[in-house]
Amino acid sequence: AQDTLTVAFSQIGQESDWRTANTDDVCKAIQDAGWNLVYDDAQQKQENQVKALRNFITQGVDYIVFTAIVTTGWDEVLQEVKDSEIPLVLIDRFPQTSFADDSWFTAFFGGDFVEEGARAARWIVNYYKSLGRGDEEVNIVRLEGTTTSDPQVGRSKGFDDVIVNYPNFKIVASQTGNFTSAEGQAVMESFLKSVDKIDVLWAENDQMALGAIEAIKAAGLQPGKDIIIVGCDGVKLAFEAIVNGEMNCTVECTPLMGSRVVEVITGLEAGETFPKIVHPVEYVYDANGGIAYTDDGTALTRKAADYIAERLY
Amino acid sequence: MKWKFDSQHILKSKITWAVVAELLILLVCLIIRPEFFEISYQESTGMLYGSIIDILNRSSEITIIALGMTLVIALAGTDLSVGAVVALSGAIGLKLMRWDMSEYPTAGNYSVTPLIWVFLVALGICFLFGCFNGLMVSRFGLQPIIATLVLMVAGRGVAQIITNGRQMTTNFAPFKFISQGSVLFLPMPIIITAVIFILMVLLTRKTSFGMFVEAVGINPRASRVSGLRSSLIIFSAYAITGLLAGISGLIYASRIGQNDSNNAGINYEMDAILAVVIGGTSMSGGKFSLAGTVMGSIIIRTIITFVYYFGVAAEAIMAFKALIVLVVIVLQAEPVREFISKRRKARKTAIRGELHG
Amino acid sequence: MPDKRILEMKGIEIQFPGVKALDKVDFDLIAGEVHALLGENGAGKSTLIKCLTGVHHMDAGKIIYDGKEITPTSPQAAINMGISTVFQEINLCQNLTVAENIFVGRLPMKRRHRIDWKGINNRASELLKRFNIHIDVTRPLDYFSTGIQQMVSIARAVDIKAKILILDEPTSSLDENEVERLFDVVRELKKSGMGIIFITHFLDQAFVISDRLTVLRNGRLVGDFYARNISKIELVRQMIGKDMEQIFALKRPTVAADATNMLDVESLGIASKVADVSFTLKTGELIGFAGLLGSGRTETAEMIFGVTRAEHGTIKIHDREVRIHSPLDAINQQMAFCPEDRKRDGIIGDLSVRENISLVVQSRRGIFNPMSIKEQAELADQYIQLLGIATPDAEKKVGELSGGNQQKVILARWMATQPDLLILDEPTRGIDVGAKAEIQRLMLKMCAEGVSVIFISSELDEILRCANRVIVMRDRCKAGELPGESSRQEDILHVIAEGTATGEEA
Amino acid sequence: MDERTMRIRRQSFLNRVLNPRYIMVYATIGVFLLIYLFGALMYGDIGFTTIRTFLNMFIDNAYFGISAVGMTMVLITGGIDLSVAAIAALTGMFIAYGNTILGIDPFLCIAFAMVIGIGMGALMGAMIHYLNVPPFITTLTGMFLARGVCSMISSESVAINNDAFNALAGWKVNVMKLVDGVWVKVKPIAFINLNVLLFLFVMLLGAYLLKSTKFGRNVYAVGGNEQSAKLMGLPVARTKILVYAFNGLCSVLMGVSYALYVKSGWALALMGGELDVITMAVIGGTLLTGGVGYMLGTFFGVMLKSIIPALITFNGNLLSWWGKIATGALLLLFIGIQRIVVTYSAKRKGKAADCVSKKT
Ligand SMILES: Nc1ncnc2c1ncn2[C@@H]1O[C@H](COP(=O)(O)OP(=O)(O)OP(=O)(O)O)[C@@H](O)[C@H]1O
Ligand SMILES: Nc1ncnc2c1ncn2[C@@H]1O[C@H](COP(=O)(O)OP(=O)(O)OP(=O)(O)O)[C@@H](O)[C@H]1O
Ligand SMILES: [Mg+2]
Ligand SMILES: [Mg+2]
Repeated sequence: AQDTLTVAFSQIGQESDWRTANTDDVCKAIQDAGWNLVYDDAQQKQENQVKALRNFITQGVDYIVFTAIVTTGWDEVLQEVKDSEIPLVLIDRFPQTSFADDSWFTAFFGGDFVEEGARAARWIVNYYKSLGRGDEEVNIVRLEGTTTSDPQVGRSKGFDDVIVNYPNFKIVASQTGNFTSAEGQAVMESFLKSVDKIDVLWAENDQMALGAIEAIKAAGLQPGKDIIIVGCDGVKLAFEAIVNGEMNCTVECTPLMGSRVVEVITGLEAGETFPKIVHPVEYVYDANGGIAYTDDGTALTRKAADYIAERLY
Repeated sequence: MKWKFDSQHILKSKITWAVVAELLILLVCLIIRPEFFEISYQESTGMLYGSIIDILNRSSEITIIALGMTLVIALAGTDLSVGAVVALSGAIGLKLMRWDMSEYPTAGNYSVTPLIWVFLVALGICFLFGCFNGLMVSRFGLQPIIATLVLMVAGRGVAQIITNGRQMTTNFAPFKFISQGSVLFLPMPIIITAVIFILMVLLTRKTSFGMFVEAVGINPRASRVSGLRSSLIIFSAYAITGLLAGISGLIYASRIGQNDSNNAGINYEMDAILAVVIGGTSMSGGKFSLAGTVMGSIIIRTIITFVYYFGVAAEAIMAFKALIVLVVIVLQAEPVREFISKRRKARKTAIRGELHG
Repeated sequence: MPDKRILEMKGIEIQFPGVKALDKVDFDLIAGEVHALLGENGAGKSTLIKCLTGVHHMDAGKIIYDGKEITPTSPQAAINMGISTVFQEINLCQNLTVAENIFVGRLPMKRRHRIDWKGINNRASELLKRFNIHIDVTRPLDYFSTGIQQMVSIARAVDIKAKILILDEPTSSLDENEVERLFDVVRELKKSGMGIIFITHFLDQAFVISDRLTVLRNGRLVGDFYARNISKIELVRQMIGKDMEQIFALKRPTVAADATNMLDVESLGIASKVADVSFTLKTGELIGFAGLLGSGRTETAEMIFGVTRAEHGTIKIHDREVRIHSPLDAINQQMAFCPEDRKRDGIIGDLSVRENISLVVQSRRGIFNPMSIKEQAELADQYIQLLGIATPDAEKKVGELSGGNQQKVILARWMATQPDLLILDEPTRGIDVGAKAEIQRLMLKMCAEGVSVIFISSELDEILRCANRVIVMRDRCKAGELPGESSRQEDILHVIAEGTATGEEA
Repeated sequence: MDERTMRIRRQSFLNRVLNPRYIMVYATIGVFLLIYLFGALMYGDIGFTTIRTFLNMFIDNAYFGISAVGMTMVLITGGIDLSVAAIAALTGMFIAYGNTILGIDPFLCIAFAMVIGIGMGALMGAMIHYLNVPPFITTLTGMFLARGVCSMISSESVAINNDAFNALAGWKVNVMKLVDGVWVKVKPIAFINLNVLLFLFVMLLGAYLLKSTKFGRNVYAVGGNEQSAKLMGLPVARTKILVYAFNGLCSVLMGVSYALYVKSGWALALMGGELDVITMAVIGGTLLTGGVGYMLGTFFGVMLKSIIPALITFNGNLLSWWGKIATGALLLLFIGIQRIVVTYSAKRKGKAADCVSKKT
């Protein structure tokens, strides 16, 4: 392609702030690189995304950037993409396919949901250890994301996998809050009444954690003190809450993927090769830093207050 | 004036069965865990505190919308756009309050626009959205589902444009008051809902608006011949619903302290319709019951609270909800009610027969 | 006549909430006879029929049909057993074509699996020709007037091969020619051995066609009589339980010599529907509109009342030109309009009698000036009494009243507005003799009080008996105007028939 | 007399073609052509006019189209069915879970799904008829139930990996053209697959049922006036139950078709699809009040609804929220034009018709 490249981007929808930041970042990066952008928002529907991909093929775009709303169900359309020889750049979510080899995609860049769940669990355990209360009975309540969604399944699994190893840490209640702050709030309200003693709240995203904070306040308890609150995503509001002492920890899941997308495409145009699957470097943030969140205990949390200024979303 | 309070009448009224259904659910709660009914006084907030209060409190958004929806449904229509209007209202409200904030969401304890203007403008625009729906249905004769689908689809888009797709946060106390505050030991949303309910009852029963709505809903042609301005009546029902959806949206925004154009009001249209129908208003138009609607909305919220409280597995929530709704509507179904009241009557006459025989 | 009883109903009882609609009623039918079922409005005639056809389920009693005891469960089952019915309210589907309405449920098939559309349409046209109706049967039914629709439903019932044919007020919207045509067909069927139950409020018709008459009153059987053995006056007494002299003692309104023009209609019309109609109406005067089916009477009335908007022409009230664009405008000019199609334009079925009666008064007072329930109830009770509406109380749903009583409720709704000008489109349709006389009396009383009345009716003698002047409509035009006092039926028929000279047959 | 019969015949042909009830259908077709033309002018250079784009409308909406057939019938009876998408998702889940996790033959799973789908449809129909519960509520409950069961079966999406099933999913007929005496595939590759055939088949079946069978006419009668239909002795209960059962079947077929399309099962698949399906039928001129609706209209309703996302994707730089507004605006445009056409022709029709019948 001699003239300007056309890069198509099929996005899931606009279900959260996180997603908006993701869309903005990727779209802006592509446009800033001077390429034509063809953008499609699937409005939370897989079928729309399949349509969009097939449409991109019709239009004969040069690259396709793709975030899959659900793990499975892409075989047919991705086969078509492959047949039409358009390089496919996957971001955020990695779809499951039945292809024999991995030649169907060119690159993947995105977080690891299972690891995020595991990090949250390890943080909780290590946090209690750091207080010297590692052997106490700890009651955890969990606010799950939208049932069956990738992040929910991944984060729940990662969390469970770690926490089973610590019998004194028990999940006493678990309920979906659909990733929204309103439902997080309502569910937490009920938890506060139905569960006798809540020590920790693990919310699978920050929005639900923020909603739960309101409920905890309304119950006359102090969020962050009476109940330890762990969220996920690492949005600015969560940072603020941590700095204010109303929340304890957030596991980062970065939406900023635009620069990597541009890097990959530029590289491909220049004929470079690079590893296919890359995960972004992500951290866990809490009030004071210094708590280990990996299995080997090497990586330590960062202090939220130090990074709040550079948070964009 | 002949008000009859005989048992037949009560047995035949749909709202009775809505109440019975609600009591049944509560009874189950009582059997499983009596603490469900605990209500205590929370000193730190100055409010009553307990699951029952939560149910009332959290049902307000839907109740308020459903009150408007009752009129729309009584006129044999539906309004699918209410959820989008909820999102819109929050977006406008937060935009006005945080006009200064362009990029980064930081909570602030202030508002750049006087709160009264925030309310007036947000509600005014929602009212206009309602008027748009009303115009499409009454003036251009579009089928309500299609007419309101337009705004259902586009409304969230407008909300996102207004806020540039961002969530804005506020801690502004007077604004938070409409959801977190309390009057008479009760959470503010309950009070607001009660006021709106009373106003709606006054509007429909102390003026002839209610009767006109029913007449137009039952037989629009005959109503026109009788001198009713049916298009005006239909128009106002949609306009009122838009306004109420706006109020509901502000309460929602105040509750979470943000606007949330993506999730605010999702599926509210379905819940509101469900509430109205459980409350005994027929989808084909005609007689309506505002009290029934409130009851319907409370039933829906009780189900949700039940699910949260008793930790029904997330996967099973939908199926569980289906089962409860099924029980409620079957109990309410006309033939079933008739069957029950016939049985009662038969038993009564049988007893009487014995006495006399 | 071979006395072969094909139907015997014994001790039928039906209880509705608040009313005992039928109380131990016996009825029987012999093959090859026409048996008229008579009685006041709400006497239970339709209920008896609905019980036989499985619409309502009886609380007690038994039905013996063709020698066997049966319990009818649904209209469908009744049809399958050979009982074919024309129900009182036209029960057809407005969205289907005329032909389909006649055949739906027993559509002829082509090669077993496809509907034979051509056959259906041809057969439907043929069938309707027997009734001298020449219309395009592939049009949706709602395109046609009430009269045509009634004929279609009769045609449907007649075409079903049945042992019993039930006609519940089939003639209420038919003109005399059509009634005659119907009777020809009925006589044919009778000859073929069918038993026919015929419900009507036209006693003359009952006498002409039927062999036996059964009279019901208040849900009870009064008795059955051979038509040749009973006189009309006696029959009326049986029906209403007392003598009725005043039927024949109506007095035409007298119009004062100095009466002012109440209404002045000038070349009112809609290009596609009614050609220029002009007439004047004086205060306290009663004008009758006569004409055949579809002659444009209803449309003229609807234009005057603003139900449909006239395209040209002027309306003056008290010599002042007024603009009437909607019924509300008309109501504000002190007009009232009792529409022809009560089910479609009149009753609001799920509302109570009280609400139905106070509806127009209320709509004139506006939304923010409501009548209290007490006021409404007083108004309703007053008219329930005045018109003798048979209802347990004012809170009963209008939809549950008998047809004739519904008509009275609508009349009450308009009388309650105390209008200056009253337009009545077939107000006496489906109303029993007693009530009919009552309505006529009321109409004349209102004239005497200075109300002007436009009275549309298909019964010429009724018009001639009451009207000061008669306007005859034909082919959607005003064909002539006759003085009421000195004219006879033949004069009207003559005006109507003048059209035949130009080669028209309808 | 005979001259008159002829005249009525002639009129009746005209009347049938100009039947005001068809005008909505004509309007839909007209609006479709208009929008297509618009797309061709705007985006012709980037492939809007290719055969592929045209066939994509079928391929990408076949499953909706299948369901729209059943939905049209339900709407004609004056009902509504909100459970279609959920039952379709359930079907997909049956196939995926049954085959991949339990190792059951996928066609057995489909058969099982059909039993469930038809059974649920019939049950809902029975509830609507015998218990007098509004269709909206009954089927909403059905929707909750189907979705609930679906996520109880599996909270993750499950891929289908069965050879026979894959073969069906992959079956396609490419559009070829003759270049220098050899047949080559057109570029961009255009084809039709099994789904398209299934869609067209169900559509034709639906049209046949409605137009040419007693059942179909009963459907119209019930929708026109249920009370009258009952008094005319039509099998109202049977008709209504059958219609919902048929719609249940269509939902299952939609599920199968969607499973062929994405080869997986997911509890949230086709979320909100019921509204799309209803919109398609209604844009095609079906009245929600019942009694009026035609398959041809629904067909073009499907086409119209599918052209909106196509246009938006072809535009390609509408940010998310503008996309939503554009969708709403296009919808408004459709129904606006339709309305104008209908009102205008109804007015003209009124005159024409009455001129004719005046002679009668
Ligand atoms: N569905 C119903 N529910 C309650 N009451 C009813 C119902 N149908 C009829 N009734 C009552 O039963 C009585 C008999 O009504 P029916 O319709 O049989 O009278 P009718 O003799 O046919 O009168 P008309 O000549 O006016 O048609 C009336 O008092 C009426 O109010
Ligand atoms: N014989 C017929 N052939 C075709 N159309 C007819 C016939 N009779 C009536 N119509 C239609 O029905 C309508 C009847 O008009 P309208 O109701 O004003 O008549 P009417 O004089 O009040 O008669 P009716 O006794 O039916 O009330 C006309 O618009 C016409 O289209
Ligand atoms: Mg009767
Ligand atoms: Mg008339």
